[in-house]
Amino acid sequence: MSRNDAAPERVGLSREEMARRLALDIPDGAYVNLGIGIPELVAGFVPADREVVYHTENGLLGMGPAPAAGEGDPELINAGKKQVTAVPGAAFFHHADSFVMIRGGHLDLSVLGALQVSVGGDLANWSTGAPDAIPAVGGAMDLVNGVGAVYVLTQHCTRHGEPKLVERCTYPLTGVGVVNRIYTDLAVIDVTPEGFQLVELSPGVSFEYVQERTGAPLLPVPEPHARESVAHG
Amino acid sequence: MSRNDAAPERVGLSREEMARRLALDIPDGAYVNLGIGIPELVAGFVPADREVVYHTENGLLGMGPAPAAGEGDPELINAGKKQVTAVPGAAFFHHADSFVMIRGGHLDLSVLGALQVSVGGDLANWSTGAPDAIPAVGGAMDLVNGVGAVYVLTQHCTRHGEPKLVERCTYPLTGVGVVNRIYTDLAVIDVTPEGFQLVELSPGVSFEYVQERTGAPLLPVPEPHARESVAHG
Amino acid sequence: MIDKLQPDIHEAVGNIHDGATVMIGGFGEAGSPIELIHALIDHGATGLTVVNNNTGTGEVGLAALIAAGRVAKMICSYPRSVNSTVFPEQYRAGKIELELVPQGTLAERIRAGGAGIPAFFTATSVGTPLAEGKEHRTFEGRQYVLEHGLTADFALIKGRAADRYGNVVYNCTARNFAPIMATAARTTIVQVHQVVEPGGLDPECVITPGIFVDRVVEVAHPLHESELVAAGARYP
Amino acid sequence: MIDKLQPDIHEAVGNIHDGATVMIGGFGEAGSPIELIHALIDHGATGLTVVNNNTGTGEVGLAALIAAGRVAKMICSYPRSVNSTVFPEQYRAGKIELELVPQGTLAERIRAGGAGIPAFFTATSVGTPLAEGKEHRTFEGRQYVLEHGLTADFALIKGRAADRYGNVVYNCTARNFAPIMATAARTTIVQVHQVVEPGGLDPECVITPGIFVDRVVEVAHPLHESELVAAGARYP
Repeated sequence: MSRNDAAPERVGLSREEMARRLALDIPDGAYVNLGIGIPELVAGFVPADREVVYHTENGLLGMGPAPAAGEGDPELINAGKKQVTAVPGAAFFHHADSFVMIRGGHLDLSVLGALQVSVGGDLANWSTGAPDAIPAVGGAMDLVNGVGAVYVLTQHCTRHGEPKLVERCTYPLTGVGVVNRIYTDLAVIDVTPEGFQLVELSPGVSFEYVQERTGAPLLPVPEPHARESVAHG
Repeated sequence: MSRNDAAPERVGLSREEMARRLALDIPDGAYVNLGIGIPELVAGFVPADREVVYHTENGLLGMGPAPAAGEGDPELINAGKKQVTAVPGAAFFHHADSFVMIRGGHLDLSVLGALQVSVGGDLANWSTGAPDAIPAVGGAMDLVNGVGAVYVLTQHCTRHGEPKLVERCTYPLTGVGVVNRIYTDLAVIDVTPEGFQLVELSPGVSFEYVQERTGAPLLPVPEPHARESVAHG
Repeated sequence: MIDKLQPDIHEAVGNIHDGATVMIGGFGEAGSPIELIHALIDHGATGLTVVNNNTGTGEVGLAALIAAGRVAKMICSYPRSVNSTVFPEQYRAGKIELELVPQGTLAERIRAGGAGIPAFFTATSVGTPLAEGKEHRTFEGRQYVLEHGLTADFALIKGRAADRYGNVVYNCTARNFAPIMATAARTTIVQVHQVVEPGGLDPECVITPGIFVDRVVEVAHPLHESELVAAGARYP
Repeated sequence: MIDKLQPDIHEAVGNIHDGATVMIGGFGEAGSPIELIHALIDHGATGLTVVNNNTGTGEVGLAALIAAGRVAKMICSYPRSVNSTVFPEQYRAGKIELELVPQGTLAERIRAGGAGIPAFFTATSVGTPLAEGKEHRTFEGRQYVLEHGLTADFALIKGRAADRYGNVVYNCTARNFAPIMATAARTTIVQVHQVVEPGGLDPECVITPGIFVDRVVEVAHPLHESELVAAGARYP
């Protein structure tokens, strides 16, 4: 997990390391929905002594990993439309029942990607608002309003180096005041009433480095450093 | 079915004959909910060449007759809390799904008892409004507002000889303008925009006899008598 | 590891607090979690608001809970039936409050509570005393009333079998309100005839997925309310 | 006798009229009733409003229906995905209308439509562009928007097995929208891998009771959309 000093162009965590870092904070027994993209990687890094139940909004609780080659069923897929498996103790259900779990507040944790997160916890992750874009929202608006805790897992900056953590989202919103915590390649940051609260810096990353790449003030980790492993919901 | 002249105190149909008369009007393939009381008898009289699917709101579609003695399951009951059976092709479901069938207009016919039916099709069948009565409504208000057609099956008059078919219900209502047809011991009567439309007199019963016992004007059967066997919904 | 099995039925209901709202499954005796109710009587919580379609029969199960003076309010659709005397007596004596709800509206309010839906419109009860004081609105020429979602602190329900995740299947018409109550309560406690290993329930046939269940108690040979009532039994 | 089996798939969709609203089951290819959709293309009905979570892939199934110019409007939550080019092209060219609905709201609107509920409140989409112009209301300090039930003239869905009553069971995540669409459509047409005798489906495990189904077509070996797309297939 330590930064590779021989490759100075890579500061902070890799995608896999980001997923691993977030996975450490998922408590035993949690019911979790993992979004498409980097969040999908998280399941592979949850410590083996914890049992976590994965929900996929297209109708499965107890989702397991991808099937062995040639053993998949095109009708057993996840929300990203990739083939998956069902663990012993799984259950299938229809879409309205699936969103009862989401909207009704029964899931503990939703992990999602982001285009932007505001200092107030607003999330924008479904549209850049570009006039020729095909708008597509999926279940993100339901997840952020229904699930106990919303963790964002994202690169700290866009490909063009612009901050994704901002004072105010400029892209169309997915939800207002819904994000609890942000895991990036550079840091772990809580959304608090006081603003972006730094929880932890990635190895080899300085406070100033992260602040420079963050579009709003970052509150330093209070001393003595009391890292919380928050289990919401 | 003919009136027994040796017993002049009995005018019109018996309870069983009333149920049999209504059963004749249930078309092949209908989905039917039978209320508690005389309506429960109807299933026994549907002609053998018709297949009717019975719904009971406590979670069974494809309800069959009472079990043989000693073969019942206290957890397989109808809405009247009597033991029943499930026919091949039956399905069990929970209460919210059961009332999706009712409220969503999926059932063809609801057969209910009545305290009063008004000329406008209002039904009162759950409370006399007596101050010491325990109010109990069950599923009647859902049935009358949701099911395709509502047939009332009732004695024409109360035990005290008062008409149950009235200008205006004086008891608390179950639903407004919901009754399509009324089957009594004396007659079959449609609720129409013009008022109570006589469809058929029971054998040996005269128009005047029924009119005297009806609290609103009765429109005579039009000539030539074109009896409809209405299948609503 | 996830293990919702609770060997001690008294511990299973041990944190039900005075004044709690408790949904209790069952339509008549079918699905009534009679052993859980008796454990709740032993536990002693009082001032309860109970949601059930009925009010119990004889002096066992729900009727015994009411007879013990533990229920301040009933929310139900049909509070009287054959062999039901406890509730009527307390109601006439002004000792218990009643919120009468049409059966389908009751079911839908519970489902809404579990689904995060605070309110919905239904045509049921329009024009009747049960719609009085409620917001009315016309959609496409038809009148509807606004009804609110119903949630609870606890649900006590009965299933046929469950696994340690809390997945539950039911028996015939004993299913009735249990699956929706499991979704609407903060803490759902289920008694089942049989506990099975994970994988012992077909995932295509699980009716209540484990996410809605908190505690599972095995009661291999539950009592039958109608038999107890016929025998004149009384709890405790 | 009740017999909803329809041996001819073209007759099964033969009364779908121009301008009809058609709900089509499936989440991606899982549960997509591809043979029914192809029969609908053959049938020729046009000006359709289609409700589906997505907009199809390649040029088979739903994408082929859109490519054939038969769809005037899509109601969906996620109209783009890998291998989805037909809808985006028509949308950018202004040839097809889009009503974008959050996935859970779409599911709940369909369920409400089938349940006789004209409208309900949900927190989903509050504060976003998708809530603009919608009625807002606060319940217990939280904001919600009013959403309306969704019904259809027809539903085309896919199951694993069915009997002549129209009872249906599904396969894994192919279940998705099918059970609720079956409730929300005036006429529901289901294709299944296998028709079984009455009693061949466990009544405890029937997912869609026959009351919601009008026609059953057996398609023993349905095509797989992803395989067709990989092979570059195009319908017709």
